[in-house]
Amino acid sequence: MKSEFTLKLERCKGCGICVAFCPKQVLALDKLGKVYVANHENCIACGQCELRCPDYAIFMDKVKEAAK
Amino acid sequence: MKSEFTLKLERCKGCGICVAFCPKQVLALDKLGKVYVANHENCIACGQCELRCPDYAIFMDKVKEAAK
Amino acid sequence: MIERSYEKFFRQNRLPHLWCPGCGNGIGMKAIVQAIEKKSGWTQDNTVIVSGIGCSSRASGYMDFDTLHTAHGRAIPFATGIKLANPELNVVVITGDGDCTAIGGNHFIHGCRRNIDLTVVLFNNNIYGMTGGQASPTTPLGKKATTAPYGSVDRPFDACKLAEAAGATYVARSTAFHVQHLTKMIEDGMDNKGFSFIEALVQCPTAYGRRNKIGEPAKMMAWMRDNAVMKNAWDKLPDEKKLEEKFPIGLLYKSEAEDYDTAYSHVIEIAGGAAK
Amino acid sequence: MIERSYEKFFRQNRLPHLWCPGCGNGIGMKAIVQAIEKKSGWTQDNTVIVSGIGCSSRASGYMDFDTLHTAHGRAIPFATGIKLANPELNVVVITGDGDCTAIGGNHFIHGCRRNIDLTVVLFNNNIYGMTGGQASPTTPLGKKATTAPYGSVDRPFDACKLAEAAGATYVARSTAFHVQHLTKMIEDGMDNKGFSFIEALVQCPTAYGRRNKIGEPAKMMAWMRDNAVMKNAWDKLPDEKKLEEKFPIGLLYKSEAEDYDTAYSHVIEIAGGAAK
Amino acid sequence: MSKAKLMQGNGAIAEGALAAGVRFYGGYPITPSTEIAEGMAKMLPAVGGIFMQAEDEIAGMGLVLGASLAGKKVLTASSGPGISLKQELIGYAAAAEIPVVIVNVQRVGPSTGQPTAPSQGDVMQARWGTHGDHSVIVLSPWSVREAYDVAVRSVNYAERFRTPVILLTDEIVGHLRENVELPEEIEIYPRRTPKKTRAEGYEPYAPDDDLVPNVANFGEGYHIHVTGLIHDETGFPVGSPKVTEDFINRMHEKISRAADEIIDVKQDFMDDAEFAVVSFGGTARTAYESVKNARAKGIKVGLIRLVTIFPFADKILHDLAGKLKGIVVAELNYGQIVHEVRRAVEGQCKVNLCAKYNMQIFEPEEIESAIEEIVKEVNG
Amino acid sequence: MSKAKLMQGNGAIAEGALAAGVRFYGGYPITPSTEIAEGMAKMLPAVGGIFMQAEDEIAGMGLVLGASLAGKKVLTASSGPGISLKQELIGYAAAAEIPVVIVNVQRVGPSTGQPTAPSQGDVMQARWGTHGDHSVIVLSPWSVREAYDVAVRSVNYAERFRTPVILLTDEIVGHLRENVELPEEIEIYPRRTPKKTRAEGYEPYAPDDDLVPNVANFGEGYHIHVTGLIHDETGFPVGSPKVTEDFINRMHEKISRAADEIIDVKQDFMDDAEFAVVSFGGTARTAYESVKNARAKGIKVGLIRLVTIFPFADKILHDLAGKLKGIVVAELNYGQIVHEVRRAVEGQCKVNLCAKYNMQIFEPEEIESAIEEIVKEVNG
Amino acid sequence: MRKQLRLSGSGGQGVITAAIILAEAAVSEGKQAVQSQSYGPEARGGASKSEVIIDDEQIFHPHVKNPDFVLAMTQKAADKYFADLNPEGVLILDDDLVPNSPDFKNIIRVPITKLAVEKVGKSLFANIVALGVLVKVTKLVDFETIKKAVSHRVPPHTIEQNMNALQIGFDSVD
Amino acid sequence: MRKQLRLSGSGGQGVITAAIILAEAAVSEGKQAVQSQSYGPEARGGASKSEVIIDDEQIFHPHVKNPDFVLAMTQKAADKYFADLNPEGVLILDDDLVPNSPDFKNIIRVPITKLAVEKVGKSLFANIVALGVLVKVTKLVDFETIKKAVSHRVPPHTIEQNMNALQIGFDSVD
Ligand SMILES: Cc1ncc(C[n+]2csc(CCOP(=O)(O)OP(=O)(O)O)c2C)c(N)n1
Ligand SMILES: Cc1ncc(C[n+]2csc(CCOP(=O)(O)OP(=O)(O)O)c2C)c(N)n1
Ligand code: SF4
Ligand code: SF4
Ligand code: SF4
Ligand code: SF4
Ligand code: SF4
Ligand code: SF4
Ligand SMILES: [Mg+2]
Ligand SMILES: [Mg+2]
Repeated sequence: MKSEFTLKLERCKGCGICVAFCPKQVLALDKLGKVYVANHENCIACGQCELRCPDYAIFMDKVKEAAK
Repeated sequence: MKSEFTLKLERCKGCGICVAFCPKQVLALDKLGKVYVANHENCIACGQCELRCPDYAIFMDKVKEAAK
Repeated sequence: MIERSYEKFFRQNRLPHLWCPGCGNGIGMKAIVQAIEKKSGWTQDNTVIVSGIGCSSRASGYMDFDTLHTAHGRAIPFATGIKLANPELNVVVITGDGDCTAIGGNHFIHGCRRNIDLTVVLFNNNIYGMTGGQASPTTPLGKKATTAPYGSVDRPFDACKLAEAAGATYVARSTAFHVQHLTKMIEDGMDNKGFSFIEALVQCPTAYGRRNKIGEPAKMMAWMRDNAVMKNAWDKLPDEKKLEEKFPIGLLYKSEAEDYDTAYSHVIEIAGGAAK
Repeated sequence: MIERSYEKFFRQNRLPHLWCPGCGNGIGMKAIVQAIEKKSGWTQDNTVIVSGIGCSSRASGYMDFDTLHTAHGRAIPFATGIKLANPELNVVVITGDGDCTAIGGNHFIHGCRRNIDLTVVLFNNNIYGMTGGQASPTTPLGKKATTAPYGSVDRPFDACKLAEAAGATYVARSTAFHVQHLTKMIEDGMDNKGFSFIEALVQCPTAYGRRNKIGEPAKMMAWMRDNAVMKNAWDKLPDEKKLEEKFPIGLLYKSEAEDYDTAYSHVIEIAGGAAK
Repeated sequence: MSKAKLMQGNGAIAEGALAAGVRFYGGYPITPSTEIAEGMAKMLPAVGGIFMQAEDEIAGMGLVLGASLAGKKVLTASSGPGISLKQELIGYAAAAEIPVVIVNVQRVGPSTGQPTAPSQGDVMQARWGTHGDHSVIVLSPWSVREAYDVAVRSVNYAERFRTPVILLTDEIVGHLRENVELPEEIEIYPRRTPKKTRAEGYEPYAPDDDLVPNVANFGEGYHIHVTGLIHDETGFPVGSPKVTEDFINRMHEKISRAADEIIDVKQDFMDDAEFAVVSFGGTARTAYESVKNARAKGIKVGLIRLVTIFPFADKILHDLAGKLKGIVVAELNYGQIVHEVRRAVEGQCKVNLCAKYNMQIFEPEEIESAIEEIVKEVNG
Repeated sequence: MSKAKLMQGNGAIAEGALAAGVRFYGGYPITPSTEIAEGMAKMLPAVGGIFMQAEDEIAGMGLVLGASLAGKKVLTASSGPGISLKQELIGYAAAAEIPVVIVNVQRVGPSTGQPTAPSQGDVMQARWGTHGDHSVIVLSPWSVREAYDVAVRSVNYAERFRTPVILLTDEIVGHLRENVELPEEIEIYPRRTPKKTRAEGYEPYAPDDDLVPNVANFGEGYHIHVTGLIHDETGFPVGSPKVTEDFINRMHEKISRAADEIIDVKQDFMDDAEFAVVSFGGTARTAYESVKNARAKGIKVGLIRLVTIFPFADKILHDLAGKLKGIVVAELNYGQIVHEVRRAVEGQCKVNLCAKYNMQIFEPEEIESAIEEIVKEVNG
Repeated sequence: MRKQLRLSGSGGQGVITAAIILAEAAVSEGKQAVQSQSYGPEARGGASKSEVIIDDEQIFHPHVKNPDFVLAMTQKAADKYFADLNPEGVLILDDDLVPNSPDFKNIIRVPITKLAVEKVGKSLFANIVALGVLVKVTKLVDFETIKKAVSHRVPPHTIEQNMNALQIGFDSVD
Repeated sequence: MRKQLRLSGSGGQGVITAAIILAEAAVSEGKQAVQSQSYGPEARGGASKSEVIIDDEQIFHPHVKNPDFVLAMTQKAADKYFADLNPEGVLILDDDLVPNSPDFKNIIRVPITKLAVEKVGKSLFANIVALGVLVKVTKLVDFETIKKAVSHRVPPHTIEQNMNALQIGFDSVD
């Protein structure tokens, strides 16, 4: 595990940008249109999701592999 | 004589443009600041005076040399 | 004397005009009527002259066409309305450096952008003449004006560059000294179906010249003669010779684009109102 | 989670912001605060954010500085007044394509001309977002808007070209897709002592995308990714490859000139008021 | 199925203007007027007309004034901030006598205010917004159907008097959708035309019998000159006291002379009324219910509704006031038309203000209590 | 040698503003106000201040409002056409409570009108020019010395009430040169400052006891937000009826509450007067002579001169009217302040208009005959 | 017979369109109708509300004070607008988007948005599903009339889906 | 002692400056003075007129109706402004620029512009020559006072020429 996510869901508007630009299909939207981490194991901690989220709703921190 | 002048003096404001740009010092301003033809004989009928008069006050027509 | 044919384009009962002795506006106005005279199809009945407010903009009152003396800075929107409402009309705009590039700057760039079929002639005297000599957006750095008593520090516009960047399809410059050239530049602008912009440098001996100690009108015109460089020559000029006061004249820019009225006629077609 | 340091630049009690899902304004706003964060000497106390009216201009309300939400189109004059009244302040302008190039067009070109030391970031979404999708001066030809139901026929501005021609001393472009690049462009603009203009392309899925059938925000950003070409590459691109939708991003223009405040300080000196 | 359809006030204004012959629209979008522009953008090209989105409101005015001079009937629309920007050229239209209709769909001000909320706070601006002595016609509809009618009338007045006409509506009516049945036929006042040729000494600004000049359209060979400077009958500026005075007199008199015709004041329940509510626009709808409710309680109150706001109905109000014990002026602002009413009434009866300026429309009970209040104050 | 010097009205305004602490001028030239800009261009840099010529009048307003927010006392000046263009941002200043003085040197309108000729045709515009409910202070001097004083006062009021103040002068006074002796010292109202720190919960738009907020200048660490949207005490926009109502109330009440202090009405020969002339600005100079002449003929007439035009002296005029038989309102326009006077007088006495709008100033005989006229009408 | 309705939700949910269609349907049945709306002060993302009054007689005052029916498509809207509901009236809630029912007698919960997504294919059709519900509950217009009204308003290529959405809404309550 | 003067001519002749200097001189002698001006409606080239009232007491109405002295520097000005001259007043004309004297009793003709050109070197000084004439004719201020007033107003490097111009004007009449 290389990434740790913080989701500020009250900010998420479900625009799907993070979902679309995630190179590994890690993210998805739930029924009410909020982001959730669907396939954490695929995440490569590239940070694209956080980078482009227009609502500052998703934060990805890299964590040491060791912490696994 | 190659030129014939028509002066619409009510239009002339005595700006001196025609005087300054006449290549032959043909024109001058009188006491009340109106243009007059001072040295007609020097005129080469180049038309510079009419060309640049901002008040359409001086008109130069070429007349046949023969008319002399 | 043979009556000058362009005199019919003036409202004779309103001459002599009220411009100061030696003012370059008279030269610019003559250049315009002479250009109109040369345009086949342009008549006094189908040509409209639109101006803003300023010494230069008083020209409309002297010209025997349908003429419109609008508000300060607003000539281009009025002219646009006229042109679009009746595309048969030829519309010429006469404006000043303050009128066109200060208060009217936005309309100017938007006219260029839309490529409205207008011929806009800017009488640039580098000053607000009408109100007595305040700095304009074309007053050169360091020159004095009543509102720049210590010399102007506002960098001036190059109105031609601006027109080009904004989308004008014909951009040219000339001066009151180069009357015939100026007339030709205007004439060519009238041929362009689209936004044509001609900057005419004109002397204002009263509000600009006097304060900047070059008051004699003829001296100001001699300066134009000495500093204007024809575009071809200018392009060949090495940069070190493009000295402070030198500037290019001639056709500076030209491009092809559909004019607004033609473009809008497609809209009418699509909308089904073609019987315009 | 490590708290993101730029979050302190937001007024937390006003988030989430009111922009639509997927609106690019949020990305642009973050780029600005991240650029500010990197500037040494720029603090929340000495930086002022000024905006006009529009969706984009609502940004000022979310940023924890002295902030000013002016009238539609008027951000630059207000910002200029602030900068000149207190040159110690760093002044950033956030504006929209309508705000900056339609109603505010004149102030825009005059700000450029005078080289006022401002950093102006234009959030260009090619539409009037706030009022629900009317055409703006950057709406591409043929695109639909509520006021261009048959497709726009008004040729769009290239705001960067206009800025350069008007006298801006730093001109750059980037997009919401290229967040880091955008941040860098803004940062460099802040380094320029003079008028810096950064055009940030941002997606408006609601008022532009939906009507033009490219509503998905991510799709709009993918378009940016696919069509933006870095300046160096752009300059090397043969003309036939500069296709319709392609556009250059990066630093487009830079020049050296005294900024207005410095220039005016000379006036004060001459006038003897140096103890400013 | 009935011929009625659901229509929005703003849409009705666009339809009415189109029906009255408007063929050119120039303007800049602003809430809550934008639907008028959008309607015109759609409808005008379909009849060969032109819609143009201007770079700002000032340009919008310039466009329509130019187009009007070139012979088209024209419309522009905006709201508070945009109307403030148009002021200089509204004065130009008055001075140069160019037919133009300017719609103001009022929202809460000042400044950006509350952009989506209704208000009637621009009434006095409609009269006095531009500098200098000038006259203007201001009309205000209370329903969607009346919005259509008033649009037609505004275009007709603009043409007939060659004057700017302000169609002063509010967000209430502008955004309201309701049943309308549009008239099959309407009367249209055509563009005035010269009655003399140039050879006969045509003077574009020579007043006709009704004091309105028959200014030629551009392109008809008359070579006229149009200016915002004060000018004489030839159209050319003259720095003469006499010309100036005559000009300003005529500006005013061409309208005041026709005032009886222009002034449209509707009266409901006024026959035996001892009290009256004065109101206009969307607020008058609520006032109508309030008056009905008060009547139900036995109060002899009527409704005076101003469709024409300016020229102000001085005489009508003065005369009515002579027979009334009290007037309540109900308006959605801090108090504007109440000043005009007080002036007209000249102290003959009590005039109370029932003002509301909290971004919401009146509720019937609010005006009702104002009625009961004044009854109590007067009758003790 | 006396300390008096010859000074022009426009120059006195520039000097007065400078003395009151103005350090920033932004504006666009226009006749007959230009000398104010020119004076500022010369004088400001000499005291370390800034003069900037804007690209238009709107930008001129934007500049001064920005500079004011950044802590400078500011001035702008214009005339009719330019004042019309400034209307939107005058409303912004009212809404965002930004101190600013706007000088209007009136010339003949409407539109371009007669640019070099005197008028008082922008009086009602000064009150109602911008959209939406707002309040404003309008002052008008009659002499060069008073122009100086009123300039000082305008700057002080702008700062004290954080409101736009319109210094409404006319070409008569603006271009007049006459003897003045300037005061050695003047009172200056300093920029208001926050009374709380951020930690103490400072709210920039929280009203002080006098209902005026102590808005911090930009750059002082308060992180305030300023907007033309209707906002609460924090300065942030709120779409709430209560906030809207409170806001609009406070806008008006901060001024109306101090009205007695602001309203400055000069009375001459009024002690035993049966008739009065109401006038203001340059016209009042002529009215003064007319009244003197009429007195010499035995008519008991006095002069009521409005230095403060708005807030209007409703109560003073109402009370005076109770004791008078007739009032002549002398103004250089088609009739504007007469409406306000009639409203205030409420029919208590006859109010006649003595108007002139032919680009020339009044002659004393003209107002004299108006006085004689009303005496005849009333006394028979 | 005056009936007053309030349709509320957030910006993009289409409650205004639904209200307009309902009013149009009423008008086409020869009734009097008035439709008005208000946005939040913020143009985007804010609350959105539309009111319809239907009557046999002319309608003057256009504002709904105590609605007979309220549709709420968000929690915020539900909390804000149920308060002045006629006590005998009905409150219709989106089952998923309004997790907490306000304290009111007559509440009908329908998974409006979910139905739109799952049965019509897009949340975009939620407003039309809601319209189906409203017609059923209020009985103000015929189902046939509302079908006509909807098909007049929507883009031609979406008519089928919209009819489907209407029907689903109509059938979701009894 | 009220005295009223009108100085008239065309745009560039400097009559307004002359009037201002005269008023300044009066003020510096402790008198009350009021100076006003009017341009033609046309900003340029039109007629130009300036009026000065000098009195011991405060001056209210600032307009000159029947001047005691009129200076006319053009024919147009002379024709227009002599009419309301006080019959006992004096009309001062530029000898060359006003070829036709109006029908008035007291006329003084001085070749003002010519003197400026020929004796001072530039027509620019005509207004100061005229001022010299006015001071002599009107006796309203001391010659020394007007000299001071002129030197305060004009650019330092032109003081000498201006003093000369004043003197020439002053000496040109007796
Ligand atoms: C709205 C408005 N602002 C200002 C003015 C005053 N004004 C008249 S002409 C002018 C400037 C003229 O300069 P320019 O356009 O360069 O024309 P020029 O007189 O130099 O030919 C100004 C500021 C005005 N008439 N209207
Ligand atoms: C004087 C004035 N005119 C019009 C408006 C209405 N208005 C508000 S924002 C806007 C356009 C916004 O477009 P843009 O600047 O591109 O910003 P966006 O919303 O797209 O970010 C308009 C026309 C206004 N508020 N004030
Ligand atoms: S990009 Fe942000 S707002 Fe959009 S879905 Fe992802 S987390 Fe939510
Ligand atoms: S960090 Fe990269 S891989 Fe991981 S979720 Fe975000 S975008 Fe996907
Ligand atoms: S150029 Fe014309 S106006 Fe000037 S002096 Fe010569 S003739 Fe006269
Ligand atoms: S025609 Fe030529 S030479 Fe003759 S007067 Fe004119 S300028 Fe001089
Ligand atoms: S002031 Fe200048 S521009 Fe105006 S008429 Fe005189 S010379 Fe020409
Ligand atoms: S309308 Fe467009 S610009 Fe405005 S918030 Fe929505 S997506 Fe963003
Ligand atoms: Mg100029
Ligand atoms: Mg935009």
